[in-house]
Amino acid sequence: MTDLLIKLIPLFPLLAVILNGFLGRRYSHETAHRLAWGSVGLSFLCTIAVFVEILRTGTSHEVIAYQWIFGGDLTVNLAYLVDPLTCIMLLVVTGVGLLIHIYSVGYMHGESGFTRFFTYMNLFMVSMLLLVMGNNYVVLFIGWEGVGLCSYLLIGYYYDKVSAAKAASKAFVVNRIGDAGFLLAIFLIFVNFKTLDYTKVFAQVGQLSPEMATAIAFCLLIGAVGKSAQLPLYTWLPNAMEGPTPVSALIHAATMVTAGVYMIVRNHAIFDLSPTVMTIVAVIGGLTALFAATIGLVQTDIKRVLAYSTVSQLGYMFLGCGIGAYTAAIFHLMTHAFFKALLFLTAGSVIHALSGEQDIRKMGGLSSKIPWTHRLFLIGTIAIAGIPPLAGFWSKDEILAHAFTHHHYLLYAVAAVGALLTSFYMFRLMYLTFYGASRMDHHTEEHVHESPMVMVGPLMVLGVLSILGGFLGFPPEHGWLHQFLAPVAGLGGEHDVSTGLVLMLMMIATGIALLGWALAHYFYSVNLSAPDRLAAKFQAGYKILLNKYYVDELYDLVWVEPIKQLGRLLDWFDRTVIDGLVHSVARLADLAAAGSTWAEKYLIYGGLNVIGYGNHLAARQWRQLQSGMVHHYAAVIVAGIFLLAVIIQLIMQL
Amino acid sequence: MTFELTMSPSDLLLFLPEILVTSWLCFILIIDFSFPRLPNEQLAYFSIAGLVGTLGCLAWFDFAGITGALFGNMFVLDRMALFFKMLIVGSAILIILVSIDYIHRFKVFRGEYYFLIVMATLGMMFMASANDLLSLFITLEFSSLGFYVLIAYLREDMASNEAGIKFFILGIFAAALLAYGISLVFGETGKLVFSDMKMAQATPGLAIGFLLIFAALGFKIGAVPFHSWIPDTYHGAPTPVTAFLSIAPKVAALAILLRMFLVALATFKPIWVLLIVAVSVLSMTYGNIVAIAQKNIKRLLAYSGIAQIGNVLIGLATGTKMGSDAMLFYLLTYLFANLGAFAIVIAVSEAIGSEEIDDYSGLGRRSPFLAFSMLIFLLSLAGVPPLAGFIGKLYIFIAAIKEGLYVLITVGLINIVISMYYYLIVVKKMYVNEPRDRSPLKISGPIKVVVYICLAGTLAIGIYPQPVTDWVVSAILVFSNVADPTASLPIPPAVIPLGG
Amino acid sequence: MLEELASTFPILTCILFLPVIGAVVLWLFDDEDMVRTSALAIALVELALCVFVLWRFIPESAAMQFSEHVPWIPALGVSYHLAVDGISVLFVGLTAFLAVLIIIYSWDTVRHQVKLYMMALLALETTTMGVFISIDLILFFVFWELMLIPSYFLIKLWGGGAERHHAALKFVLYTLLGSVFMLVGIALLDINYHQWATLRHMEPTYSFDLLELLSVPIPLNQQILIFWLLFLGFAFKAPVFPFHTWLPDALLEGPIGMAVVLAGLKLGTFGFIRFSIPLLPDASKSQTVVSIIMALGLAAILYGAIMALVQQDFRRLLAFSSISHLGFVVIGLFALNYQGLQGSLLTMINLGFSTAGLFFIAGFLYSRQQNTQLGSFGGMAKQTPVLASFFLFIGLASIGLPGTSGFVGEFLILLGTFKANWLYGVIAVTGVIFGAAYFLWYYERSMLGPLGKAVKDSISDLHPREIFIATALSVMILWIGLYPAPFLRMMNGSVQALVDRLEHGTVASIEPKQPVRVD
Amino acid sequence: MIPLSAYVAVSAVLFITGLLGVMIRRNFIIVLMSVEIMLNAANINLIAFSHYLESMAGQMVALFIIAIAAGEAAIGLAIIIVVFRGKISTNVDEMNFLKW
Amino acid sequence: MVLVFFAYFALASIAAGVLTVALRHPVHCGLALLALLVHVSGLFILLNAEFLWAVQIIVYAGAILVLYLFVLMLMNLKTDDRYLHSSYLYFLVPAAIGSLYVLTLLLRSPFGGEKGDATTVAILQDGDTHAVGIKMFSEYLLQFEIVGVFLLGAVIGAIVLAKTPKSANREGKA
Repeated sequence: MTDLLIKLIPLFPLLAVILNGFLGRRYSHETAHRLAWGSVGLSFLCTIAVFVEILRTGTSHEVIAYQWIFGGDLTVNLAYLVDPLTCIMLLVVTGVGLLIHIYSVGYMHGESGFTRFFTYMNLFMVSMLLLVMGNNYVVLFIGWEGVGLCSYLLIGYYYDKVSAAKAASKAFVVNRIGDAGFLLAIFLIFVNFKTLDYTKVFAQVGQLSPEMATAIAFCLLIGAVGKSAQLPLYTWLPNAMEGPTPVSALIHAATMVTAGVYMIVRNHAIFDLSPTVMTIVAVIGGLTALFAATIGLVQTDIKRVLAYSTVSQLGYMFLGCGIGAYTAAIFHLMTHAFFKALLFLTAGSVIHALSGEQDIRKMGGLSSKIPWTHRLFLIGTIAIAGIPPLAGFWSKDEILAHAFTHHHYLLYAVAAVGALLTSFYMFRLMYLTFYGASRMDHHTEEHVHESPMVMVGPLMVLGVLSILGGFLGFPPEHGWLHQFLAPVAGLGGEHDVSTGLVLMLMMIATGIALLGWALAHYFYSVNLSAPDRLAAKFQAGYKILLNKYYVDELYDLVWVEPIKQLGRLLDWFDRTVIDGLVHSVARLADLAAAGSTWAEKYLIYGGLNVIGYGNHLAARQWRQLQSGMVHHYAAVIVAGIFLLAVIIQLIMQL
Repeated sequence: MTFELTMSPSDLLLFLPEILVTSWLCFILIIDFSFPRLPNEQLAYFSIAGLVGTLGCLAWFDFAGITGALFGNMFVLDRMALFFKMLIVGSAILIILVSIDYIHRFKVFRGEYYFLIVMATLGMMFMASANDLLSLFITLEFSSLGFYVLIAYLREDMASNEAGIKFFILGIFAAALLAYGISLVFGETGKLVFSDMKMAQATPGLAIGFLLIFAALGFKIGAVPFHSWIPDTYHGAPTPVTAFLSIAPKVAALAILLRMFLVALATFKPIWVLLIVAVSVLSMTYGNIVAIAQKNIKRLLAYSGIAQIGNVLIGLATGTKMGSDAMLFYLLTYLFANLGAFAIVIAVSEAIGSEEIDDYSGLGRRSPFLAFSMLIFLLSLAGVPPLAGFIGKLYIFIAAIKEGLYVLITVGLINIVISMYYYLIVVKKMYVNEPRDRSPLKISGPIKVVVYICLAGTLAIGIYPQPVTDWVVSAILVFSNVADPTASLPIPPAVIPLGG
Repeated sequence: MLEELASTFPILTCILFLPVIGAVVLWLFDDEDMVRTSALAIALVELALCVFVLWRFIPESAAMQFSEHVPWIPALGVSYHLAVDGISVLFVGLTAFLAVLIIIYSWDTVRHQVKLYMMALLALETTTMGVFISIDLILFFVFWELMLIPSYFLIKLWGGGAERHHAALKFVLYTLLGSVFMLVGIALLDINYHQWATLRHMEPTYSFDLLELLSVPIPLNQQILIFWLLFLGFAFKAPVFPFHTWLPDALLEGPIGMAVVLAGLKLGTFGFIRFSIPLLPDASKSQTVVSIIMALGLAAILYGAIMALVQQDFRRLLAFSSISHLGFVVIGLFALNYQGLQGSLLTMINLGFSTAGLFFIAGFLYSRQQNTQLGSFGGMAKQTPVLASFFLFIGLASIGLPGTSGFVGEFLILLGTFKANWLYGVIAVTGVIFGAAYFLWYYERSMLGPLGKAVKDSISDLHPREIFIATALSVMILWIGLYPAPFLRMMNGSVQALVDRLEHGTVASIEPKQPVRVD
Repeated sequence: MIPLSAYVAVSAVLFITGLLGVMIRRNFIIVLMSVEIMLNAANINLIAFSHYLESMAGQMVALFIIAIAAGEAAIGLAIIIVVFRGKISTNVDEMNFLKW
Repeated sequence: MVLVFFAYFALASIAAGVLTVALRHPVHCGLALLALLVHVSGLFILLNAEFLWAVQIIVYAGAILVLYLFVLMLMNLKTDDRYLHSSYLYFLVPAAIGSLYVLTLLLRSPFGGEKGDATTVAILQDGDTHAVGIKMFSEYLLQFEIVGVFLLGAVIGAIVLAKTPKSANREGKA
């Protein structure tokens, strides 16, 4: 029964794909989108059923669909493994996916490629499900590449926009770099274990030499970095925002980009064997978190801000993995899925409301015009900023705490700063978008309207999840989630930590978050009106306010400006150096290709054609022998005889 | 010194084919003189009838295994001789067939044309059985004599005259060389008959003598460096004569070469193998490469003929039975392909009066049949499977590899590629280029017959060569005794590198 | 009833000669539609026969099946020996399949001399079949050479390019150059057999029969000599990296149908796995040979990919990409382990669908824009969505996206190579990245973005016939990609036999029992 | 008694003389004559050998060579007349219409 | 005595040969050839082959040479100033070297073939002519016959080439 359900989970969306893909043109958009979200809903139900089953029995299921690739010592089945980890992922994917599908019905309304959009979305669901459900690396790889393909298709959804097309190709190619690493990892695993099934591999992971473990883990890491947009392969993600907003929400925030984290957690057994790689993971995570956050400070495109924040949040998850807090990583993955999806979708609704405007400098004061969107966005912001008791707080704090209690103080610091920046730029976004005076042009201003129910509905659900989702992991380190994931990810911190410390860390985290908010409030809400108020007030207390201004300027001088500078610098670095690198690689390819074209034309071609040319030449020369004069002929004969005579004499030594 | 000559009727039987042809020769002459108004077709068919009869007689001999030797082995009639005679007579028949329409170009003496053809045939038949130096000289000149006249037969055509005179000068020049060579060999051995010669060690006189003889025979088969008459003569001569020249004398001369090298010179194999290798390499390379630059189809075929002889000589260079089998087989395939090609050349020049390759443009449209047959023949010459030519080349190469003549093989194979190049040039003209006028060509009956015969031969041998291979294998049995080189002579060092 | 029919009926001979006989029959018709229809009918019957063979084929067995053996030239030991085993059986099906598609494609794209075209095409099919099912090396060589003639005419008479004469000549001469050396190699094999046979008083004393030759040990140095001779023949045909220059010309100048055959049917690499490796296992194993060929293969992968990156003409791009793919096949073959061989074999089949499919796409583009230059495309996805989607799908298959046929083969090859030598594996994997790059960039520039200037607004999307072709290919691609089991089962037995053969070498093969000659 | 080698020397010298004649003379008839010289050289050899080797074969060959020479002379001169009719010249090196 | 004769005949024939090749006027060459033939026949006498001597004088000097002279007269050729090829030096030099080479080779050669039955005694017993006759009609009968046909062919050929029949003229005019 359960096995059947498990088999059904990816089957429903596949069915939808086939129907919409081939017959989509035949029937109306309504039918198409009903099929689409209906199928996802069905697999969501199946997931629930399976989940309950697992909760009841606590056993993990392995289901073999059919034998896929085999021969010699290699056997790869198309098979599923459903254990707690998969369950969580399944719930996230199908759940959030369902909501986003429903949302899209409203958002994509009236688009020309409506059916195409849903076909791709369902195709994505299929691949993502394969990714999380596969019981061996090859199936994982199918999903891995499949989601890449779908992200390609969906980023390039507006394919007649050059930027979209380019972004799509870039995403796919950069992903491929990661995939190459992943492939190598798979090969290494096969060479070492003679199998590719998780269970068998992890069973005999013991006899792996540290070096080999490092190699495998490192190759896996390359794959993860590519997929999850970590340093240095994160460049594609911001560009990916060219796609429709629901796509950004589903693929580039909630599910696909977290595949790397899932993969690391799935293989933690291998990673645990290699401290080196663990450190690398942690460092990459930390740096990315900080790095992306700093960039986020200066972005003006609403979706790009969110994109960078996604990168930075993923950094947190990597950090979690790197320091061995796998549960925390998954926990954050889940909560992040909730609130980031919420943020993106609300942003989408904002854009929808402003009929396509994405620049926050042209927004402001929307809170009154689109209240629901505003509220939900606020929830999301608070959640991501890590203010208790919303979801983001618990997961992020757990990672931070884990870092601290396990004495990764430097990483802790980095993460903390990241957290501060996160809350700062999120609230900055909040203020610029919803509060203050409107900076819109009138035309758009008139058309501002709240989104339809079909969009707001899912947003509300997500809002609720963003608020309550955190309690799945409450109390920290010992929450329900930890118990549930224990068989897969192992319990994070075995050694007990004094409750006081935990509380203190929570305090700090909260403080950081609020500090960020305060700063944002100060710069983008209060200080705007300060000068003229000061001018109007009486001279008394002037100094203090002035001092206040000192502080202000001091802050400005000491913090904001440098950070802004740093942000710009990094932004520049991002745009110039890293893209530049990609470009220069392209240049190099051009050069090499040009070179080889030359070689093609002149060396190889000429070399092989020398026969032909040589013949023509020889033909033209040698035919002169046939002079047409008889006595020449006679001479030729005589000469020939002499020649042969000489030969013979040489042989016979006469 | 007393007179002893003992001949029984059974001995005379061995001469039956030659006697038939000789008598037919006289009949032709008599009829031609007595009925001047007789249309030459009938004379042609008359002479064909005689030759067919001869062919039948030869076939009967071969079937019944009637063989023997006369005049102290000066005249041998073994199965090899029979094979070669059949080749010669067969080609003569085909030639007369293709000539029937060509004849009208001769203003006078149309009857004598057939006479001369048949006479040359007779000479070459004797050549095929010649087993001594004297017969060699006489029959060689005998067979040339006919050609001296035939080549210059278009008396008003300067090209024909020039070809005739060139061939004549070089011919008698070669004859002189031959005579001198014979004299030297006779001086060294005191014998004329190949099988009687007992040569202990190689002396300069012997070497030079046989070298001169080889030169004369090489002249006949047109192997480099004795090839120089070939292109001009082929170009100038009446096309049927060219066709005849391109196959029959080569066959006859090769028969003598086989006897000379495998019987008389068996002991000196390591030396002459080297000689043949050199000549063969030269012929193949020169022929193929110069052929590329040709504009006239007859010259092209001339050069390709030189190259083909180079291939045949590979078989001789092996000096084994298998090599000889391969030679015979190859000659048969060459006969069909080459005569077929020439038949088409005649047909085309009858229709459009030109032999330039450019004028073959669009032949594929104007006469699909001719173009297709030409394609088949050229591909067979180039050795493309499954046509006869391929099997022939394969046979020869295997024989050569067995002897380890890798250098020769490599040259030969590269030459196959080169030859493909110029054969394809002709094919391109026929099928790709646009014809100047699209009017379809009309082909006369006899030529059609010849083309059909050659086509059938080329395809049949290619697809089912079994009977032919059996035939040649049995034909060469004479040499099974000398198949392996006698180890008496120490192999000189110069041979080893060539041996690969 | 069906049993003895299947056992006695000379079905391979029918498969072999049906097309050429059909070609002769076509000669009788004058009405062009009549010609087309009957050609299609012949091709379909042929396909049916092949499907029958595939159906009756016993999987998981190394036996030579449907064997037909009659002596042809006993004097030289040449015999008429046809058979299929796990290595060749799939190619038979593939050839018939592609032939049908080509004829359908040519239905209205070939306008002049339709009859000749169809005849040449059918003749080509026969010769190709012959190459795949001949067990006797001379027979194989015969068909190998015969292929040149129809190919020559197809390129020359129906090619689109201005340089087609040159291209055709180049193609023929290069292949010929290679194959003459191959002929020497074959003859050497025969001589070697002859010496062995005469020593043992075995009958026949000469033989070109693969199975006979397999029973004879060959000294290593001679094996290596023969190997290189054969290598030249196959490498020129395949074409392996430095010998490839005829390919872009032939594919660019020749007609699409020819291009499909040239790029879709990997005769050269088939030669390796059919003859070189089983006959000369020790040479194939020897260090120098392997490293040289591996180097060539890897060079081909990267070289082809980099070249493809900058091509402006789609057919040239395809030419180089197929050179790159051939690099994969070659390294897979000479990984000399199970996955490598299996993967290469499967990839050869896949390319028959994906690369050939892309050439059909090129044909569709050609029939719309009269060339395949990048300049004449751009943003066509708007005008021709169906074309664009098939283009994308087949293209992704050719760059080995999981779920398509390309992935299975490529994965196995890479895995095998990695097993053989991790360094080769790592280098080869980089080719995967390039593959994505060149295809997607070309796709982006030709299909996506705003509508190109050269693109007519009246440009039409695929019509049913073209859709049929594309769909048929896509179905096969998906089938192999998602459920390759039937195909793998067919080849497993023979591949296993090959691996054993490689392990033992010829020295162990003195005893009569052979892994490969189970029949 | 004259040594055999003396005859061989004489014949060789004559032979080479004839050879040169063939190669250097322009006049066609003289070329023919040179060939006759070569044949005579051969005859000297043959007869000398047949004398010293005490075998008639040599003489017979010489006899036949003379006969053949006669026949060929007839043909050759006939050809010359034909050509001479065509163009009033007997210079072989003016006949190179056919070449290459 | 014999030696003197031999020396004379040898030197004379060589000289005649050289003259034949070297003289300008074709008729002079013809006469030089005549001298050559006569002196060579002298050598034949010394080798007591008198039948061959007779044949040489009658057939060669009598028939063939007369034919040559006849043709020369027929065409009454002028002596042309360039009677040698422009490029004859290219032939002379290597030919001279080559000839020396051949000469040395030949003189080093033994020519010791095995003896036959025709000893000088046997021949002188009833004459060279008798011996030749016997051989001709016993051993060499076949060749004799062949040469017969050959001469027939020669006659026909000569006619075919040289004769100008009426028909040809008519067609030529028409």
